[in-house]
Amino acid sequence: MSDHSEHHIVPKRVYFAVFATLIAMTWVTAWVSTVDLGRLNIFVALSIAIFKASLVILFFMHVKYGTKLTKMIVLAGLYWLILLLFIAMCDLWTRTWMGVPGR
Amino acid sequence: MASHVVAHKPAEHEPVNTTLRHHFASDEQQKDAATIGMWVFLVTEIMFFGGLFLAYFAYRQAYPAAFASASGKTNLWLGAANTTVLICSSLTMALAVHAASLGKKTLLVIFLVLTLMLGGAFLGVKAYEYHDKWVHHEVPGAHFECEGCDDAGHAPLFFSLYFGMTGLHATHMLIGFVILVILIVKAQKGEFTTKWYTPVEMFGLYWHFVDIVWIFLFPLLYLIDRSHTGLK
Amino acid sequence: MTLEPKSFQLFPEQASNFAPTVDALYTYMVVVSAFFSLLVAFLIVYFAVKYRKRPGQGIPAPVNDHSIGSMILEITWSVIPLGLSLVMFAWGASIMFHESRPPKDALSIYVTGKRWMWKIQHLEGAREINELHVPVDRDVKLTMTSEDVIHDFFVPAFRTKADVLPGRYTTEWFRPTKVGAYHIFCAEYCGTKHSGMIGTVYVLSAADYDAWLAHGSGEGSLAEQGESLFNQLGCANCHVKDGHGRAPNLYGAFGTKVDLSDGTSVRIDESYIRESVLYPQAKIVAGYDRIMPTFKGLISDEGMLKLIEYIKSLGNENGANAPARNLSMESPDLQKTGTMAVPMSEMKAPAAAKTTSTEKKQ
Amino acid sequence: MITASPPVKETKNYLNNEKGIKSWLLTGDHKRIAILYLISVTAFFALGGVFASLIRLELATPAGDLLESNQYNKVFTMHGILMVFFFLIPSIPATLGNFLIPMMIGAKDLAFPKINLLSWYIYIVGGIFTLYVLLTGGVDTGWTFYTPFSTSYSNGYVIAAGLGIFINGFSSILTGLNFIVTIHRMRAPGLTWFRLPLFVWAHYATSAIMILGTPVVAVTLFLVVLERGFHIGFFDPAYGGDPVLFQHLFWFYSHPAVYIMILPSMGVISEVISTFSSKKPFGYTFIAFSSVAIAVFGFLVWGHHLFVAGQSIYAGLVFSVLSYIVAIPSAIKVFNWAATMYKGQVRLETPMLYALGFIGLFTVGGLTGIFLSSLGMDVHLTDTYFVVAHFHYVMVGGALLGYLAGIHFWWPKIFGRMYSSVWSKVSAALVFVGFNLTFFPQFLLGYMGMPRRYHVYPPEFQVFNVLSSAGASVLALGLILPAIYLTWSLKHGEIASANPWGATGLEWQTASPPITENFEVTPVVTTEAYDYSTQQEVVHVG
Repeated sequence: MSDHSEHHIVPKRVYFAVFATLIAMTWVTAWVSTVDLGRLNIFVALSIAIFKASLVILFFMHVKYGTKLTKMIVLAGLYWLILLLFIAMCDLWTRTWMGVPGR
Repeated sequence: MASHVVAHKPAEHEPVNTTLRHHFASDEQQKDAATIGMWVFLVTEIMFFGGLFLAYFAYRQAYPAAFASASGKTNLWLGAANTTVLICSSLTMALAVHAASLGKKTLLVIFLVLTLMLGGAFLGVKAYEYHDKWVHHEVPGAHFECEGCDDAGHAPLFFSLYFGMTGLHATHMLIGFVILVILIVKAQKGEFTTKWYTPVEMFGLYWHFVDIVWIFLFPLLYLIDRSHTGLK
Repeated sequence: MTLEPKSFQLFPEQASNFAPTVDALYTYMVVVSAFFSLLVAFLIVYFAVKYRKRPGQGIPAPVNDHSIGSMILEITWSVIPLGLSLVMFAWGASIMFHESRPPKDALSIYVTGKRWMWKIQHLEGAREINELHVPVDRDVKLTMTSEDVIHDFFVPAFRTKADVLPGRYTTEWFRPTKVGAYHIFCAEYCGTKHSGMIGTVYVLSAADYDAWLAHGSGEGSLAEQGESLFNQLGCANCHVKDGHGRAPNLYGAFGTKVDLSDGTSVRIDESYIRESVLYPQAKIVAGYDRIMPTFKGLISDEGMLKLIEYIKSLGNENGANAPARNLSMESPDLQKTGTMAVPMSEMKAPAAAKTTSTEKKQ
Repeated sequence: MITASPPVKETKNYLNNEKGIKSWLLTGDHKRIAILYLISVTAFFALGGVFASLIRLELATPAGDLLESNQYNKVFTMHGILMVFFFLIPSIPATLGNFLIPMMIGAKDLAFPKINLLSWYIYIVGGIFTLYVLLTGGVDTGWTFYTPFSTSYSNGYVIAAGLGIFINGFSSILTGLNFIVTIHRMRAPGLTWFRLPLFVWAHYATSAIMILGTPVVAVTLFLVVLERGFHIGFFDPAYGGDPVLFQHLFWFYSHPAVYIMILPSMGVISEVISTFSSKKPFGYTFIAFSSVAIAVFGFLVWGHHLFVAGQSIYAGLVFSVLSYIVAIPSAIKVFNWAATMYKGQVRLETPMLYALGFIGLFTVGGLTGIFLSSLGMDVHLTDTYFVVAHFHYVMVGGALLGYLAGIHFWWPKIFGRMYSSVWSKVSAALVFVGFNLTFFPQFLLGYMGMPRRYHVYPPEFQVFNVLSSAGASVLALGLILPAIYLTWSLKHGEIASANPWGATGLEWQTASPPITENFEVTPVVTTEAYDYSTQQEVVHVG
């Protein structure tokens, strides 16, 4: 009653390719931070981190070859994290819009 | 819902499967349940760290100057090197799971030991960094000082976040070490076969998750604004 | 006039401009809720009686008709309740927006919550504990802060309440419409004597209010006390009047937007002044360097209010002080709320301040 | 009506197949763990009830003459903590959910039996922490632990209480994890999602909330403990920390937590209404999906607890409109239950009485929530007794009545005994009357402006408070009665058949009480859910 769970063995070269990308990305993000991008700094750093994290999730954690349900659970987890961060930050960002203290 | 009951007994001649628990119908169902259970657990870990990440983003947005200069006090290249160490341990863990699925016992033990050592190296560097901050009084408390920091009044918040997040991450790694040692002992005794290596794979998921948390912690804590605080 | 206990009531008195609208919204909600509660109660009782299992009634036949599902019915009892409740949303939102924008010329009063008492500070220097004297038919704006935990200034008769946060200012405003004495409650749990942190609002007629104000404390108005503190702490050495000092010119600066060194901009209000006094390097004005020492621990909350009041009173460029007292009652033409009531000094100041901070930049 | 039934030959079932304390404390059987939970949850409920009666006694008079101020603060804090974390959240999922979900989906046990037992032990350890706090001096921060009071000014045992709830949180995380994996991967052949009983749908949604919300309150309380111990400055304004950030983190979990409390009850009510109307629930898919919708939307609305707390009004606007949208699935459920009774064969047995009581009171509770979702009205009503009345209508009128309906509905299945239907109907009536007399006057008190957590209040509020305290005694009596006649039924109750109520569902197709493996042979489901036409004649008429 569940779509086939993976018996699929991931070839070693995939692991090494992902490993090399991760290392490269680490040093790229470290170097990029020394360039003054002002407010863009955090977006660049976060997008690199998200890319690295998705590499680890898909290949090292076999989610790419996993069941549909596993993929759904991973997406749900990340969605709820974004929910928590985004909606709470909405309040913090808009606190000074009204110009009246405390409103 | 009256259902006419259909016999569903496993055929007698099947070899008795010792690792299959009584309430599962098949190996595959048990393995699948374990994987989903592990991922649901990792979702709770994501939300657990999520609370801290919200505190981080809230206070970084409120006190950008303090966070930029306080982040400058952390050692950038040591952090990058440490990230590399942790990614290596993630690789060796993945190769360990790979070896377990092919039934190569010795290779499995080697990779598990390598993962343990690389993890230990990572925590060693962290211990050094903590000590370095302790010496420079950069630990929030009575005699906290952050010379050369802009808005030093809010700097303790950054260091509270720094120690809070990396401390929680380190605690998860210590728990990982304990499980890793148990796995090494079991692997050495040859308990894992190609048909049943679920504990190794589940621990692999946990270890990669701990690595992902650090992948986010490194830029957020070390790389806030390195453009004019120089490459210390 | 003391606060004598009232006889049996269902509604607290309507003593402010918000009370009637809030009560009207409450009545609307009660009617809608009563309708739906009674409808559901009636349905389940009626069905329970009408379709009760008669003795000897056989096994129910398999049923797949409208009695087990109908899309139209589902849609109707989703859309209608949503429609009715969105009216509540819109009405409530409009009330809250009205409550969040104190009129410009409102009578400004400072409230400080401290574990288990309300310390109230009038601009003219009058200070009160757990009592608030306000004139009737005048907008009153409370700027509130707390010295320890979170409190909440709640006047049921005015239907308004706002949390009082430590480390921040919060605002609450109302226009009392009925002379009398009303309860003040602390509505956010704050410890042992949370239920003792109560007080009374005395709404006085215009004449009584002036008489009461006249015999206020003699230490001079808040702004004057602020000025002496301003000089005593040495702020005047850097914040020089004509703007050539090592720190931004504060004259006419209150209420204007100013550019910061990190490219963002901020409006100079009570919160920014408080933050810059306690954490001077958090938001440095563009063109200045980070030399201001912190005064954290040196200034009490009352002292901070006095400094703020003094900076507010620094009228325009040539140092003419805006009237430290609130717009006195005598000038009837300024009593009306709305744009007309904006005092002349406020009108000119923003333009002046803009030029000083820009010329500073070159 | 209680007839001492003749001792029948003891058939082998999960209760008597193993004897001795070890067989209970080290069991892997989901049914035995459910009974362990039943006992501990009832104990904590009784303790919480004692504090409730203390509060009502104290508030009978305007002056504070029964308790000192800080004693009263500790009493209402303990009442809050015990009821919320140790009764309402675990009650139905851990007892009825643990017992029934494997049977309802035709499985032998939950996916991870050992983790299920671990969940109970974690619950007990959390309980021990809270009892330690209670015995050594209590905590006076309210169950909400608002900072900076809880971190810097309270002199109660905040650290121990915080750790107790932190640990207890993992118990509900593990229960949620177990349910999700079981429902996904261990359904009997032929049991598709839309043949699942609505009880299972409700618990699936509840487990999703447990998984996604509980960790956030765990880390929040952990930060409160750290802040109180080491002054790390997160929520302390002296260091630039923001107390409103604590409220965001706390309510991100605590609002979905109220859906953890109510959704399982909704699952029970769907089962009970359908069984005692002998009719397929009206709009099955709508009820099922409204459970999931409540779980998902429940995470978007927590800001309505912060309308006056210094949150920006624009965020308040968004939270207010979302709070109205999250109310719609609950409305759909209520209307669908009512419509289920249309053209049914309604039998007013005790579970049905509790279910009808649930629908009436939950509707009032839900609608008063609509009052509090509107910005302008919340400014006047928040932190007053209106809010206290609202959440008691939803928690006691909703969750507790749902729990009682469930206990009375599945009692024959769990223990194989019938209870006295006369006494149970009397107690249901007492609960209904006592509840309304206790909490309806509090709505009026709320609009009059009496604030929450007040130990001393102005004399003009006394009339309603005395009414409320009177009602509380009737409610207390109504709640003590079930404890008596249910334990009595264990020994002397009539032996129950496999399906005493003529209900559908796999759990009714095995013996009462069931064998350890639940089913001799794993059932195969071939028909739609709630098909009453295939029932044999109803054996037991009330």
